[in-house]
Amino acid sequence: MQKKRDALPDRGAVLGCLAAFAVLAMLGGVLNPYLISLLTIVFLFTFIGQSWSIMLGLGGQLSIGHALFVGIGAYSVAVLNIRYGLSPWFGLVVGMALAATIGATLAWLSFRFEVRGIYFALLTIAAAEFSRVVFSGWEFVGGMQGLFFPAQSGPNSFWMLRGDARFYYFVSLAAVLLGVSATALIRLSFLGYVWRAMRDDEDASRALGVRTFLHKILVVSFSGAWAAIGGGLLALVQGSVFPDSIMGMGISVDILVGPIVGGLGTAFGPLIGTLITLPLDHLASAIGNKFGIPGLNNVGYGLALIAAVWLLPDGIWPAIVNSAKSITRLSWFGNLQMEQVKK
Amino acid sequence: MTDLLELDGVSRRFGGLLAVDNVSFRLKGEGITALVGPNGAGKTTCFNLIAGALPPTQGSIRFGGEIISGFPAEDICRLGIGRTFQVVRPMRDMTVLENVMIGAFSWTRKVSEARDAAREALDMVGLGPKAEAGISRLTLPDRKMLETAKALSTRPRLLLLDEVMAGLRPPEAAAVVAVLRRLAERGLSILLVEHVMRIVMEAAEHVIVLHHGAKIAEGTPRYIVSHPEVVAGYLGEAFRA
Amino acid sequence: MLTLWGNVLASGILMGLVYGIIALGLTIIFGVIRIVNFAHGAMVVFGLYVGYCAGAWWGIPTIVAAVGAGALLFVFGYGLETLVVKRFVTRPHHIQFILFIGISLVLSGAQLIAFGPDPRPSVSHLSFETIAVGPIRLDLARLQAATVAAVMILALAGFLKYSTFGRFIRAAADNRLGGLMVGLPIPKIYATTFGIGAACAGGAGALISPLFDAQPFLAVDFTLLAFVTVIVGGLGSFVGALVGGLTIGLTEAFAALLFAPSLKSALSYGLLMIVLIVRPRGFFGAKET
Amino acid sequence: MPNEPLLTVQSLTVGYGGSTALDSVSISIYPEELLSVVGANGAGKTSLIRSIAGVVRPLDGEIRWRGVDIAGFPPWEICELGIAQVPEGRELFRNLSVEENLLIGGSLKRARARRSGNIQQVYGLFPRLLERRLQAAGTLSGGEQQMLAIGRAIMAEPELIMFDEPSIGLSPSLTRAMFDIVKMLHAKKTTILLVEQNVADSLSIGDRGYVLENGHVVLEGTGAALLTNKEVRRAYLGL
Amino acid sequence: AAPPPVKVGAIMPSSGILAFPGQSCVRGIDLGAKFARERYGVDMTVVHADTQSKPENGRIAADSLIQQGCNVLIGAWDSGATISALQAAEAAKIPMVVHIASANQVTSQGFTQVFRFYPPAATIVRQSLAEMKALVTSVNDPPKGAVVLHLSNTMGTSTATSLDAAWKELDLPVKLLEYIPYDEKARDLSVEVAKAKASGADALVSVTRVNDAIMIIRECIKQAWNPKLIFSPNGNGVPDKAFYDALGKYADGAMSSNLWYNPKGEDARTIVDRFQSTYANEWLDANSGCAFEAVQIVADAVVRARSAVSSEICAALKATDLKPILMYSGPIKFDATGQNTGAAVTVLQAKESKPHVVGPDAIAEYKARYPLVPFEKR
Ligand SMILES: Nc1ncnc2c1ncn2[C@@H]1O[C@H](COP(=O)(O)OP(=O)(O)OP(=O)(O)O)[C@@H](O)[C@H]1O
Ligand SMILES: Nc1ncnc2c1ncn2[C@@H]1O[C@H](COP(=O)(O)OP(=O)(O)OP(=O)(O)O)[C@@H](O)[C@H]1O
Ligand SMILES: [Mg+2]
Ligand SMILES: [Mg+2]
Repeated sequence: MQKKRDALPDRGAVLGCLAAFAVLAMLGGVLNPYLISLLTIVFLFTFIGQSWSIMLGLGGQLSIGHALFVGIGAYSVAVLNIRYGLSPWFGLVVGMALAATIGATLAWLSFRFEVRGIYFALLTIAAAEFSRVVFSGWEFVGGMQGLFFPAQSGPNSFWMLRGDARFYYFVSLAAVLLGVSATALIRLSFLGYVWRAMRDDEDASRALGVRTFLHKILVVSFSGAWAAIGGGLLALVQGSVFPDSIMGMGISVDILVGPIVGGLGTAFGPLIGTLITLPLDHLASAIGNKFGIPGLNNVGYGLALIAAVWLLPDGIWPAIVNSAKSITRLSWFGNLQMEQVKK
Repeated sequence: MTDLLELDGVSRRFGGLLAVDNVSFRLKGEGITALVGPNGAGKTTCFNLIAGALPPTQGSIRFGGEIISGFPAEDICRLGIGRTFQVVRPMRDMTVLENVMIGAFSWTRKVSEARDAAREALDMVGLGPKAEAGISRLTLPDRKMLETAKALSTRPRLLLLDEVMAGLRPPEAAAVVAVLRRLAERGLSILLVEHVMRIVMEAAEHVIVLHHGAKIAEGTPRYIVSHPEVVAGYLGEAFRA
Repeated sequence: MLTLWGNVLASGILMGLVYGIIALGLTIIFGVIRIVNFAHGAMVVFGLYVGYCAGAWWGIPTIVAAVGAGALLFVFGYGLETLVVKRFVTRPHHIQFILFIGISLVLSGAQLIAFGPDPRPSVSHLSFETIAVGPIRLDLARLQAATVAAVMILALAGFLKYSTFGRFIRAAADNRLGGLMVGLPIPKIYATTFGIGAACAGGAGALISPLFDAQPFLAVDFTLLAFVTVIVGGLGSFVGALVGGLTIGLTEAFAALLFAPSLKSALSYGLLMIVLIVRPRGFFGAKET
Repeated sequence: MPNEPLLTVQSLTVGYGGSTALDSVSISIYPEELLSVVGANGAGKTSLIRSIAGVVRPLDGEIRWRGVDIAGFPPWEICELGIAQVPEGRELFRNLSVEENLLIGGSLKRARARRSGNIQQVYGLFPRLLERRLQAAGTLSGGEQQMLAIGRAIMAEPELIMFDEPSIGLSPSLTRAMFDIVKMLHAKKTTILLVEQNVADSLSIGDRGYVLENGHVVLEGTGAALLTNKEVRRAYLGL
Repeated sequence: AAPPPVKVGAIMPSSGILAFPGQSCVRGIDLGAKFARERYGVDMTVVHADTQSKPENGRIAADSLIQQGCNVLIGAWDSGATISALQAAEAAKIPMVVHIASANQVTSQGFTQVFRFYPPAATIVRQSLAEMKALVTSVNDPPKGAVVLHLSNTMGTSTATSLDAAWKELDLPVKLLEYIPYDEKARDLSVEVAKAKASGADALVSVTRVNDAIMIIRECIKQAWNPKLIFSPNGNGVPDKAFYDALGKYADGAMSSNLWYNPKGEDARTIVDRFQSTYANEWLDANSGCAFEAVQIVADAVVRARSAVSSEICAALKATDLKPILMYSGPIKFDATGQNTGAAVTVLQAKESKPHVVGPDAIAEYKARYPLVPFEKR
């Protein structure tokens, strides 16, 4: 019954996907400002989450320090725009380049010295924290005092990527669409196959001619560059960058919750997951505030996370897909048994 | 003509244990050669050395005349040596077909091309019908055949098969032997690790015997079963008479 | 000048030992169960609060408080393992990571609810006293923590080396399947180990309460600190925890003396990266199994 | 032969994520007998032993020890009943010393009291281990590791010892020595389940034998009978 | 006519790493609202939103409050959240009174809806040093040299930089020997203090949060260093309850300059008492004080505007000229950038486990004790 599991995405699936985004785009016109700015952050975190999810879900490399790449992107945009008045587009490009390079270097160093699995993950934390501290002490990028974008006034400018809340809603929505398509395309290209193979069993795939060393570096720097774009956009939406917030553990953790809850390495998982977890967090804190018990939100959110990994080992999206009637038509969105990420 | 594969005084040491001890042999361009020996004799290690999964501690390995010892596994595979793992290692999260496609990606980047090549390889080992199935559905013999298909999909000139027929009933085994024959006739050279003498006898033109990592005998199957040292060390007393 | 250096050296060593004891729990759990307890920091803070309550409310001496915190956290850890963590031992790292982030959040949130956000300083005379050895002043609180750290590490090492149950724990760490095959009660061993790990975290927390004011959301900082320490020393090794702690302590102390103190953490993270890359398993790293 | 089986396996089914390793296998072992089970790689021999030991949970079927169904018991309880094994791949505690490995083997309630005595017995049996008692198990040679695995099992004073391919990686001489020890234990009235690929030797010392193929029992009989069985000779001795 | 009902949104970091000041602000807001209702008869409802100490949440919080119909916002303590909230306020043209946020950029980035009560670091520092100068010139054995021990975070660095300038500008008779910055996450300041002591200074100028302030005093005691003067411009510690819980008698004599309530102000007493009766074991500190004042500023504007329409409140705020209710400060006026020009600092000194105002003389409860009693003599 699992016919053409690996076939190209059939029209139905693509249409369904486009329809979903069309709906989200329309919502952008009608929703109230609060939901707009909430969803904007959701989308940005989704986008960054997708980059992380590619790296682990396909490439099999766990990063707990993605804030490094996010921060690089954010700072490239902020510095070039604020210090030199350059368009954020330059910042994004530069950020991507930098993040890709840093990612590649980091990966190259670790993998040639056989740093693997959890040790690599810990190395990413170290790298992120290290750069956070460095940026904190670096006057040129504002140090601990951070950098601030001028207030947005006047019409939206696509060229300067500055605009009102709705503007950023559509920008980040577009980013997510980009992310979903990118993920899907990668999954379907030879990279997707090769990376999954490498993740499942590195030595076996080497015996089949997969240049794993190369591909591991590739996937890390690719994911880094991707995350950097998200970081740049996040900086613009926030209007400021501080090392502690943009490069801190906080970001690294926040961005990986969505994909894991939603479904790792799948095209839609990160979106679904973040759409659920992030608003849940805000709901929790709103409730906490209502009862005047700050901290309740942390407890609630924490319990939610535990429940999620306990009850939905593969995440929500695969669960949905599995329960959906025609598994095969959706299967290209993501492999269904995703949890066997190599230790 | 120069030999396809050429091992020259190859040794591999694991800590105290000399798993492969100064082994030398040559393989011709095509045909089936069997590598036999008791458990722990060093057969799989030999494969690992040829395929580049492990570097030899000593000696040189040539493939098609050029030195390959010390090359990383992926390069050796791309030079045309395909291998199977004795302990089967399928990619558990991928379908049978996807598993085999990986091998094809060593010479193409076109997904469609890889898919066709994979189906071809699967049909050849008789797994065609199960192409879309998940790994968990496969029995051990199936898994062994999957290993073979994966190795085949890399379009090798030399195929290293480690106990791929283990657990097969005689008729099944015979079928596989037929497949291997066909491959050999197409100009593929096959090195085969196999415990079941019956299969060795009917499949291989040439047999190499390892014992304690060292080569103790080499020759035609007939010659081997009559070789006293082999009978004593490997085949066991049951073979006397 | 020499006095300054002497004092810096002394405080570096003492602080190093303190870091060692903070990291101990993390290393034990990883060494045996091969799980990285990202909720470690939250448990340390838990201990800090116990130390605070003991000191500020009941005037109990820190040492006693530490024992109490240890006992409390042991029960907590044992329960947590049997009820929750057990199910995640064989799950991939990132799942475990989320699990422990969740646990950490719950703990921090509970602490915020229970004690509010204000820093809670323990009122112990230790906070102010030192003993002078010649020109060198030894900070009493740190001296105590450091001594206990040394003792605890030796005691634990002894327990693991010579007691039967300790042998069980090492065996389980060495070869889980083999343990099952000769009839080791693996679940009990794991739960106990996790309990011990948690107890170490809590005890350490209480022990350092004269040094750090208890505050929720310190969890991440302590987790990171423990990481730096154990990774430099080698995940899963006790001596490693000590040596790692000393390395970091001294690095920080002299960084503060010779360069800008604000570069402290930059240096220790830099050190960490270098160690990770050239010696991934740390100075005394346990072999990957 | 005593008529009451010590252990009966009734239509046991074992599987791993979809693939079945054992398909309703039934086997019985009588007190003090040496039962040898042969089969090719992946036939299901290890799965059989592991499910008896409780390490692998059977999907279906009964495992009766003196009439009590122990299927689903945790391994440590099964060990306390007196069922020990010499596992495939030895599964020693590599970083622990030889002596510690033995001590752990002997720390089951049923045997703890006589632990020190038993250690001396094991050393008597394998003087090589006495020489290396403080050496880390992982640094022993293959043969010595096999001895240690056996010693560790003996420490539990088991009534049933299950050997899983003890001859793997052993030189013929060591293999022979190993078989001698098995015979000796058998002579001491310990019940033995011997799983081997080394078909000729194992069948020749076994009282009875079963032949496993792809998770099914295909043949059963006395060792001698099986050895002369055409099927076996063709399939497993290549004659 | 009674002023129309107005809805005020308060954006604070009530949870997360900044929960400590955040929750203190929340208290100030709530009490401020109660007070304003009585004083101005404004029917004022307050809605709270938590940023969880994350900048990106500033905007979300602001938008959610605006969504709930708030006519004016107050917040958000940390500059990051403030800026991101201001963007929402800007877009919706909702005025936002920034009770606290130190970064200059809050008022320098061209936001039109911002009204910041809190003065920029430079102002605070200059006023603080002026006070310090007055003190050291009035005593007969002034300190010779000072060492600056400061956080390397936003607040710390900005303060330190302006400190340098102001020191020269006012040419204090005390020699500035050394700057020692330390990391916000520092777990141990023994080396820093040892360095400070070794510098030979006899005055310790520090820029701290409460935790570090405690750590520093402890280290001074342990290392037997008895500076004549411990003064912390724009610093926490002396104003905080935890400081006294931790240090007891050792706290006495330490000084800091902060925005603080005016003990001589006519309503101050009653307000403080009400605060105490509402929040038994909390203190009315700079955070809650500024928050309180911010509410009064809003109330005053609403009354003058006679309207709850944001644009008119905004206009009224621009025209604010308010005699401070609680805080010590000049008349509250906002310049073109929205910066309050009136704000002024007080000098506090710890005595008998409470902070007391010792300067400026106009409002001093008593004359500052100098020099510090050596710790071992207490
Ligand atoms: N990675 C390794 N580390 C240490 N020793 C090893 C390693 N790989 C193999 N050995 C040892 O080398 C020897 C030869 O092993 P090898 O797998 O080559 O034997 P084999 O001939 O394939 O046996 P079998 O017929 O059982 O497959 C064995 O003693 C084995 O224990
Ligand atoms: N942990 C496992 N997960 C998945 N499949 C397994 C696992 N262990 C064994 N199998 C499969 O179960 C079947 C029987 O394996 P088992 O090890 O019991 O056979 P065996 O006779 O012991 O083989 P060998 O002679 O190689 O030891 C094989 O197909 C094997 O691949
Ligand atoms: Mg082999
Ligand atoms: Mg087996």
